[in-house]
Amino acid sequence: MSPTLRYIAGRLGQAVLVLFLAYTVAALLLMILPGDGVLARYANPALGLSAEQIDSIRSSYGADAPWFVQYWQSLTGFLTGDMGYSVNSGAAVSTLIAAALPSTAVLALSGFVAAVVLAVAVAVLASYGRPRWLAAVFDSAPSLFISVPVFWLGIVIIQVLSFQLGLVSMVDPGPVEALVLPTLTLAIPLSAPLAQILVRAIAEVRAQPFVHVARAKGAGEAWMLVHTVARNAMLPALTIAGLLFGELVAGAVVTETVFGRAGIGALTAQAVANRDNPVLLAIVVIATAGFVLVNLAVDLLYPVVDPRLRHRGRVGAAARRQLKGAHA
Amino acid sequence: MSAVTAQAAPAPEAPAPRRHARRRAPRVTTVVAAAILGITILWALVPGLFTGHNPIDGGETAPLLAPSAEHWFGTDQIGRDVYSRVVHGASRSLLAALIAVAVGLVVGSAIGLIAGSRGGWVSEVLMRIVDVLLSIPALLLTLTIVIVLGFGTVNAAIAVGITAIAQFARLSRAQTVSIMQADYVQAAYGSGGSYWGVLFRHVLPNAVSAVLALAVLQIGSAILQISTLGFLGYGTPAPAPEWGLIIAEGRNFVATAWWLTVLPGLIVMAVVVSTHRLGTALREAAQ
Amino acid sequence: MSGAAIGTDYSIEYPDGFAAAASAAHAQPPVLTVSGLGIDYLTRSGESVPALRDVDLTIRPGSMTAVVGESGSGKTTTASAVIGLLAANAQVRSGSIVLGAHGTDPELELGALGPREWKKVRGRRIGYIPQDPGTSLNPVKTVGENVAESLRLHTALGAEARRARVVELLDRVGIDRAAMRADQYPHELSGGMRQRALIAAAIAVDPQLLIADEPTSALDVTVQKRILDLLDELRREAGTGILFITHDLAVAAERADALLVVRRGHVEESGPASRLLRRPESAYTRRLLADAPAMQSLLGGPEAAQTGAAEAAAAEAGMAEAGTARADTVEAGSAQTGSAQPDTAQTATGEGTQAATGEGAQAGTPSSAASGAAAVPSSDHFTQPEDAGRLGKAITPEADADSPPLVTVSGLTQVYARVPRDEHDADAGEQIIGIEDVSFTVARGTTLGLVGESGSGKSTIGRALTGFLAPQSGSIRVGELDAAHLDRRGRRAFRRTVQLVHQNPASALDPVHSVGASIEEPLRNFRIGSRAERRTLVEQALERVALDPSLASRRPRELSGGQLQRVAIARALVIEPELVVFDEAVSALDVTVQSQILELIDGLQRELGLTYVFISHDLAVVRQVAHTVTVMSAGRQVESGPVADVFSRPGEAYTKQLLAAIPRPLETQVLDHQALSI
Amino acid sequence: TPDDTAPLTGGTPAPGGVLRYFEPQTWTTLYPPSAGFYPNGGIVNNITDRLLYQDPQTLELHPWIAEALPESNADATEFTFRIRPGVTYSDGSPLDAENVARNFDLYGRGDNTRALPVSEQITNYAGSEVVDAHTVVFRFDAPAPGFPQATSTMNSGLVANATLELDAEGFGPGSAASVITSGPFRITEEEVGTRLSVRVREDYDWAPPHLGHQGRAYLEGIDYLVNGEYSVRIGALVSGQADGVRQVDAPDEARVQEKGIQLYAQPTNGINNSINFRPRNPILADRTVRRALTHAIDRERIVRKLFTDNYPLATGILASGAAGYVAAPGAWAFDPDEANALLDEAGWTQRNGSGRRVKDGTPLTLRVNIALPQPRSREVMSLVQEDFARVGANLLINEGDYAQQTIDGLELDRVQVYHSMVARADYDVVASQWSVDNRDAFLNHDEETGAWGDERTQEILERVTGSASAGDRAAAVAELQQHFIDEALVVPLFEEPQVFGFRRRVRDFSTEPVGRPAFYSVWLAD
Ligand SMILES: Nc1ncnc2c1ncn2[C@@H]1O[C@H](COP(=O)(O)OP(=O)(O)OP(=O)(O)O)[C@@H](O)[C@H]1O
Ligand SMILES: Nc1ncnc2c1ncn2[C@@H]1O[C@H](COP(=O)(O)OP(=O)(O)OP(=O)(O)O)[C@@H](O)[C@H]1O
Ligand SMILES: [Mg+2]
Ligand SMILES: [Mg+2]
Repeated sequence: MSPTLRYIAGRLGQAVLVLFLAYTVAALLLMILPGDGVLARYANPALGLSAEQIDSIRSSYGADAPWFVQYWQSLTGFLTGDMGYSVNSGAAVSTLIAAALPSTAVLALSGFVAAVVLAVAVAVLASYGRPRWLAAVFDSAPSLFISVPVFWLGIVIIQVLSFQLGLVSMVDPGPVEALVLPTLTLAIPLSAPLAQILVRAIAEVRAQPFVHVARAKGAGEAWMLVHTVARNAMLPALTIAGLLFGELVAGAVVTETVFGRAGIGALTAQAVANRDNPVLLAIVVIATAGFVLVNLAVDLLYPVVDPRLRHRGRVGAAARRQLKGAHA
Repeated sequence: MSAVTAQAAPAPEAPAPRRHARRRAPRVTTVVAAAILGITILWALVPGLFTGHNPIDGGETAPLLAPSAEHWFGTDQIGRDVYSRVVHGASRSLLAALIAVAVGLVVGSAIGLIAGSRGGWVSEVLMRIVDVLLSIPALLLTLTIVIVLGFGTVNAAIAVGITAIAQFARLSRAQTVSIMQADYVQAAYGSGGSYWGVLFRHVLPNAVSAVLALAVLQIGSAILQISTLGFLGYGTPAPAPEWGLIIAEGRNFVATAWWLTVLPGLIVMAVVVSTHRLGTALREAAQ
Repeated sequence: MSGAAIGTDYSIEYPDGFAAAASAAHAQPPVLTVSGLGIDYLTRSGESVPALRDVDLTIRPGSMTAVVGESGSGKTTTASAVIGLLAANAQVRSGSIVLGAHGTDPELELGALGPREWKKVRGRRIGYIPQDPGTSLNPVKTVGENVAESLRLHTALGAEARRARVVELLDRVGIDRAAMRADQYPHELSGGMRQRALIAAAIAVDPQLLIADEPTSALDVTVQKRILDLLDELRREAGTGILFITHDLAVAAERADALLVVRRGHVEESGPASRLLRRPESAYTRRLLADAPAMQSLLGGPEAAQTGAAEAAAAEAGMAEAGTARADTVEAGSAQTGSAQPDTAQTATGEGTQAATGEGAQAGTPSSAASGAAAVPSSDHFTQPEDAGRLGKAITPEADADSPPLVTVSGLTQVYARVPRDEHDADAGEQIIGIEDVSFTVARGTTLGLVGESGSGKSTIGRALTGFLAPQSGSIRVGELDAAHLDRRGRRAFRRTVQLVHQNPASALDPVHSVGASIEEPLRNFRIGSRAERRTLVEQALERVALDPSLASRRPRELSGGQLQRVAIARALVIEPELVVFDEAVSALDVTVQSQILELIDGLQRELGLTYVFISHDLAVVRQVAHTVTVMSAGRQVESGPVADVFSRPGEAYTKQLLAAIPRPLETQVLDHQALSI
Repeated sequence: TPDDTAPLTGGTPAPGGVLRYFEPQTWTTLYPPSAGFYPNGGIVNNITDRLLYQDPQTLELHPWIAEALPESNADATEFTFRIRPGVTYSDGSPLDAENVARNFDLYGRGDNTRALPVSEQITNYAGSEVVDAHTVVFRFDAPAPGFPQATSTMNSGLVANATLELDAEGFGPGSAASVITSGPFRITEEEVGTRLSVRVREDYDWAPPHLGHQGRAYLEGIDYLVNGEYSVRIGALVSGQADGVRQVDAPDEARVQEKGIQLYAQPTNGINNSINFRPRNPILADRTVRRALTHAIDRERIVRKLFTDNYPLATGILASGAAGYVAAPGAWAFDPDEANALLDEAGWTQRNGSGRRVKDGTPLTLRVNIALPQPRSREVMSLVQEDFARVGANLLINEGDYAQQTIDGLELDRVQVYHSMVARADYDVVASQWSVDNRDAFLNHDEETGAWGDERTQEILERVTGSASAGDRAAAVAELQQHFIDEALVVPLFEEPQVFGFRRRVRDFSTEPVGRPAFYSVWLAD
C-alpha cells in the first residue's frame, strides 16, 4: 500500500471514531435538554391535549424509556442504516435529509466559492490597494464583515436587491436565481477569517527573499501576485478553509431561514426548536462526515499546493523500504 | 532587511513626501479606535453619565420613534430609549464578549498547546475531540450548555466560548508545532527546562500573538452569537439591555424602524473594528 | 578616491585565460558607473540616518568589483540602490548611477527611471543573485519555472523554447542532468545547486551587469569554490560586469579585479585587489585582513613557520601589519593567559603532548613546537602563540593517555534513510541520510573540530551529543553519563554537563524574553542561587563574554548578530558545563565579530578548562580553534586525528578536496596543500 | 417599490390564477384534529369539507356535507346526520355515512399507536352507528351540546378512507400528497419546509348551500410559501412578489396600507388575549394579591403602545364577537395606588434592595411565559413587567424557544402567570382553555395531592360542557366570567385578530369563524 493510501485509510479509520464520538456526544447533549420532542409537540396548547393523553402518546413513542435504552436503540438503528422517524412530523429522517441535503450542498458549495473569491479580492485590495487609506479600509473589512449580523445582512440584501431593485425574485425563482442572494449572504461573514489570514499571509510572503528576487527580475506587483505570491499565501489559508466547513453549516441555518430555503440548515433550526432528536442526530452525523471529509481533502491538498510536503512522504517511503530490506 | 524592503516595495518609485503622510495615516485611525473603545468602556463603567433615560422603563414614550435630539437612537418597540439601552448594555455585552472569547482562547489554546507540543497519541486524541466539537452544530451545543448551566448572559457567553474552542485549538496547535521546532525551545530544554516550564515560558508567549489576532475577530462574532441565544430566549433575561439582544429584537422592524438594528449594529461594528485596529497597531508597535 | 582606477589594474594579476577577455573589455565603456552616491534611511522617529556617503565605483565589462565590509557597512544598500530596490524608508541624497549602453540598449541614468522603465532594466540588463539560496527560490515552483521567470518577463519565447533555454542555462551553471533538475523543486536541491539555479535565473537573458550580494556566505567551501568559478567563467565568456558583495576578504581578494572596502557607509579604501592586499592603506583594511582566518592560516601560518621566528620579517609586508592590527583588537586582559594557562604554555614550550585520540603522537611534531617556540619570545601577548598554534593546537596535559577522555562516542548511528547512490557517481553502495558508525573521543580540556560538507551529519552528531536525539545505535559517554540511557535525574545532570550553542543565535534566543532572562533561565531551572545571586551571575556571565551587563534587559532583536552569539555562549556557560558543543557558531558572522568570538571561547577554554566540540564547515576556523578534527562526508567519518596531521597530510581524497577549496588570494594560489606541510 | 394602485372594485369573479400566499411557519401535520396550529389550519380549512358550515359573522350553523342540521336527543348525547349524496374525494372514493363515521371514530378517540391524538373539541365520544348509506348517528357518554359546532370546524375536516389509515408520519411533511380530501382544492405538490401547492378541483360541486358561490373555486390553485423572516414576507408582498401574507404586525399596518396593501383584521371570536394567574401558586393563591396585580396592569397603555385599532381593548373575558360574551368594561381598571394598597394589605410590605416587595423573606417574584404564536407577546409582557415593577412586583419573563415555552408552561414551578388565548366559536371554548381535561391554563389540579387551585372554575366548566340546553350553557359561561372577575383570576388584554395583508387584485377574501383563511371564493382581478 502506498503511504498516501495508507494515510488515507488511517484517517478514514479515525473519521469513523470521530463520527461515533460526535454521535454519542450529541445524543448525550440531547438527553440533557429538558423535555423531549414528543412532549414539545403534543403539549402544544393548540392541540389541547390533557396530561394523561400526552403521557400515553409519549410511552407509545418510547420517549419515556431510560436514556441508555434510547441511546442503544438509536445507535443500533443508525448502524443498520435506519435513522428513525422525525418526532415532530413523523416523516422518515432519511426522507427529510435526502430532501434537504442537495439544496444545502449546492448552497454551501457556492457560498464557499464566493467566500473565497471575496476573501481574495479583499486581501488583494488590502495588500495592494492604492491610495493607502483605501487599502486600510479593505484591511478592516474582515472585522467589519464578521460584526454584521447575518440575519440583518440577509434581510438588507433581500430588501435592496430583490424588493427594491427587483433583480432577483424571492418567490418562484429559477434554480440559479434562488442561489444568488443566499450565496452572497453566506459568503460575506464566511470570507472574514479567510481574508484576515490571507492579508497576513500575503504580507508575510511579500517579505520573503524570493519575492525580492522576483522583483529584481523585473516583475511588477501584479505579475508577482499571480506568479509568486498567490500560491505561497494559499497555504495558511487552506487550514482556515477547512475549518470554515463548520461555519458553513452554522451559516446555512440562518441563511436558509432568512431566505425560506429548504435545507439542512432550516432542518437543523426546526429540529432544535422541536427537540426532534432523531433528526438532530442524523444532522450531526452528516455534518461530522462532511467535516471529516473536507478536512481530509484539505490535508491531502497541502502536498499538492506545497511540494515541500510531498518530499517528506517520498523520502520516508524510501527509507522505510530500505530499512525493511535491511532487516529482512 | 528583506521584511522592510518587501513590505513597501513599490515605495522607491513613489515621491518622498507621500511617505511621510503614509507613516502618519494609521496614527489617526488608531487614535480614533482608541477613543471609541475608551468611550464604550466608560459606558460600561458609568452609564449614568451618558444618558438620562431609563433603559428599562419607557414610561409613556411612544414606541418606534425615529432618532431625534431627544432620543438619539430613537425608541424601541415598547418605547424605551435605544441609546440609553445601548449605553447601559455596554457592560453586559462587553463582559459577555470577553468571557466568550476568553473561554475559547484559554481552553482552545491550552488544548492546542498541549496537542502541538506533545505530539503522538495525546495530540491525536485531543485533536479528535476538537473535531467532534467542530462537528456538532453550534446551535445545539450552545443551547444544551445554556440549559445545563442555566439561563443568563454569562452562561450564554460561556456556551458561545465553548463553541469557539475548536478554532482556537486548531490555530494554536499549528503555531505550537512550528514553535516547537524553533531552536530556542530546544535551547530551553538544554537549559534544564521541564516540559511545563518550556511550555509556559517559551511556547505560550510566542504562540499567543497569532491566536490573539483571531480572538479580536472573535469578539464581534461572540456578541452576535450571544445575541442569537438572547433572541431565542437563552441569553440575557428581559428587561436588561444587551447589544445583541437589542439588535436581534429589532429584526422585525428592519423596514419600519431601521434604527433599531442599524444603530446598535454600528456600535458593535465600531467596537470590533476598533479592537482590530488597535490590535494591529499594538502588533506593529511591538515589532 | 579615484573611481576610474577601479577595475583597470587587473591584467598583471590575472592568469592568462583572463587576459584576453579583460583587455577586450578595457576598450569598452564601463557597464556601471556610480558616483557620489549618498543614501539616508528615515527612522521611525523621523530623523534620517546616513547609510552611504560619496560612494564611487566603476565596473567594466568582464570585470568584477568586490565591495567588502563588516556587517551594516552599507554593502547591501549599495547593491539595492543599483537595482533600484531600496527599502521604503531610504532616500537617495546625492549621486548618480549610470548603466552603460549595451548593444542596442541605451545608456541610462538609473536614478531617473520610473516603475515601467525599471521593469525593463531589472532582470534584463541587470541580473541579481541574492544572498541566501535557501529562501530565494519560490518553494512552490519547480526550479525550471523559477529560472524561467526572467524569460517569461523579458522574452517572447514559447513554452518549449523557454524550457530548452532553461535546461541550457542549468547545464551552463554546471548542474548535472539539467532536464531532470528543472522539474525538481528547490527543496530537493542542495544549497550549492540552488545557488547555481539562482545564478542561472540571473543570467537567463544575458544581463550586462550582475549583482551578487554575498552569494556564498552560507555555503561550504567546496560549493563556494564551484560558484566562484562559475562567475569567473561568466565574465570571461559573456563579458558580464559583476558587482560582488561579501564580508569575506579572502573571497574578494581571490577573485575580484578591484576592491572597495566600505565601513559605516564610507569608502575606506578602493583600488585593484592586488594592491589592497599587499599594501593596505587604511587601518581598517588591515584589521579586516588580520581577522580573516583563512588569510592567516594560509598566508601567515605556513610562511611564519617556514621563515622561522621573525614574523615581522615575513615576505609579505601586509601580513606584518595584519599581525599588528590584530593585536590591537585584543583586550589587554587576556594577555597573561599565555603564562597563566598551562595548555598554551605547554604548547609554547613544546612539552610532551599527546593527541587526545591516542593515535596522534605526532602532535608534538617539530612544526608545532617550532612555530610555538618561534612565536612566544617575540611577543608579549598570546596572539602570536595562538596564531602559530593554529597549525595544530597543542594537546593539553590532562589529556594524556591515562586519564580517560571526557567524551567517548562509539558506533554512533542514526540513519534516516538509505538511498541508492546517484547515477552520476557510479561508485557502488548506497548513500545514507543521517550518520553511520561514527566514533571519536574528546579529551578533557581540548577541542574537537567536526568538519564536512552540508548534510554530512555534523549537526546530527551535535544533537546526539547534547542529548536531543536518541540515536538508533552506538553509545555516547560524557564523563560518567551515558547519553543514550538517561532517567529523569540523569537527564538533568546531563543538561548541566553538556551545553549546545546553536548555529543561529537569533533563533536560539526566545524573542519575547530579555537576554538577561535567557541567560538566567538555566540557573533558575537548576535552582542555583537566590534571585539576587542569579542576577550577579548573569552580570558576570555577560562580562565574561565581553558584553555590557546593561544589555541584559534588551530583547534579542535589539542586539546585533555578534552580540547575540555571545549571549548564547554566555547562556551555555553560565551553569559551568564541562562540554560545550558549538554548531556552526560563527559561520554566519562577519570576520571581525567572528574573530572576537573565537578569541572569547578560546580564552574561556583555558580559563575554565572546558571541553569543546566545534562544528563548522569552515576549515580555516576549525584549524584555528581545534586540537583534533573529525572529517565527515555523507554521514560517514572520513578521517580524524590531530588538526595538524589531518590538515597538513590529509589521507583521504575528500579531505584534500575540502582543503583545496579554501579561498585564497591570487598570489597564494600557487601554493597547493602540499605547501602547508612542513 | 411602487405602490399597489390597482382599483379595489369592479370586475366580476372569473376563474384562473394561482395565489402566492406566505406563512411564517411551515405546517407540521394535516391531521385535522391538530389543525389548530395556524399554518396547518390555513391548509386544512381549504382542502376539507365539513358536515356543517358556521357563518363567520353570525356564528350560526348551516348544512354542508350534512343535508341538514343534525337531529339530537334531549340531553344532547345523540346526534343524527344525513349525508349529502354524490360527494367524492379526490381519489374518487365516495364520501358516505360509513366514511363519516370512521372519521369521527378516529377524531373522537384518537389512536395512540399511530400517535394520532383525540380532537380537543370532541369529548365523551361513545361511538357511531351507520344507519344507512346516508345516515350516521353519533353517541356520547355525557351531554355534548358543542358537538354540532365541532363538526363545522376544520378540526373535523373529513378525509378519505385511505387517509384514515395513515399514521402520524403519513399526515406529516413529506407525504402531504397522500392526504386525500373532498374540498375545493387538493394537494398536488410539496417541497418540505418551504412550499405546498394545492390546485382546484374542477368537479367540486358541494359548497355550503348557504354561500352565494357554488361550483369550483375561482382560483386555479394556491401556493403556500413559508418564510420565517417577517420582513421578507412583508417585503415580498409589498413588492408584488407575493399576493398575500398572514400576520401583518401592528407597527407595520400603516406603512403597508400606504403601499396600497389591503388589510383584513379578522377577529378570532374566542377567549381574549389574556393573562391567567395560576391559583395553586402560594403567592397567587391570595385573592388580594391577584386583585392588586390586576390593578397594576395598564391595559390601555399596552394597546396604545403596541397595537392598532384592529386590536380593541378587551371588554370582557371573551371577545365581543364570541358566543357567551359578557361585557364588563370597568372590571380591570388601572389603579396603581389601589394595587399598592392591596399589596400592603396582603402583607407584602417589606422591600428588598432592588425595591421589590418581600413577605416573610419571600420576594414578590412571578414568572410569565411568552405566548410565541400570539402577537407581540414578548413586548406585551415587557410592558406588564414594567407595570409590575412600579408596584414593587417582579415579573420574570420565561426565556426559551417555542418548545421550551410549551414545556415550561406545564410546570407550576416555571410559569405562574400564563399568557395565552384560544379561538373557537362556541361556548365550549372556555373548557378548552381552563378545563383540567384540556389545556388547563391554571394547572388547576394537582394529581398527586388532589389539591385544587380553584375548584369552582372546574365545576362551572363542567356545567358548560355537560348541559344540554343552550340557555344553561350560556348562563354557565356568564357565571364563569363573573367568577373570574370576582376572583381576579384572568386579566384580558385585547381582542386578538388575525391580520392578513393582500394585494389589491385579490378579491373577496374572507376567513372562517376563528380567522383561518378561506380561499374558496377568492378570485384574482387582473
Ligand atoms: N530599512 C532600513 N531602515 C533603517 N536603516 C537601515 C535599513 N536598512 C539598512 N539600514 C541600516 O543601514 C546600514 C547599512 O545596511 P546594509 O544592509 O547596506 O549593510 P550590509 O553592509 O549589507 O550589512 P550585512 O553584511 O549585515 O548584510 C546599517 O546600519 C543598517 O542598520
Ligand atoms: N529529523 C530528520 N529526519 C530526516 N532526515 C534528517 C533529519 N535530521 C537530519 N536529517 C538528514 O540527515 C542528514 C544530516 O543532517 P545534519 O543536519 O546533521 O547535516 P550537517 O552536516 O549539520 O549539515 P549543514 O552543514 O547543512 O548543517 C541530512 O541529509 C539531513 O537532511
Ligand atoms: Mg547585506
Ligand atoms: Mg548543521
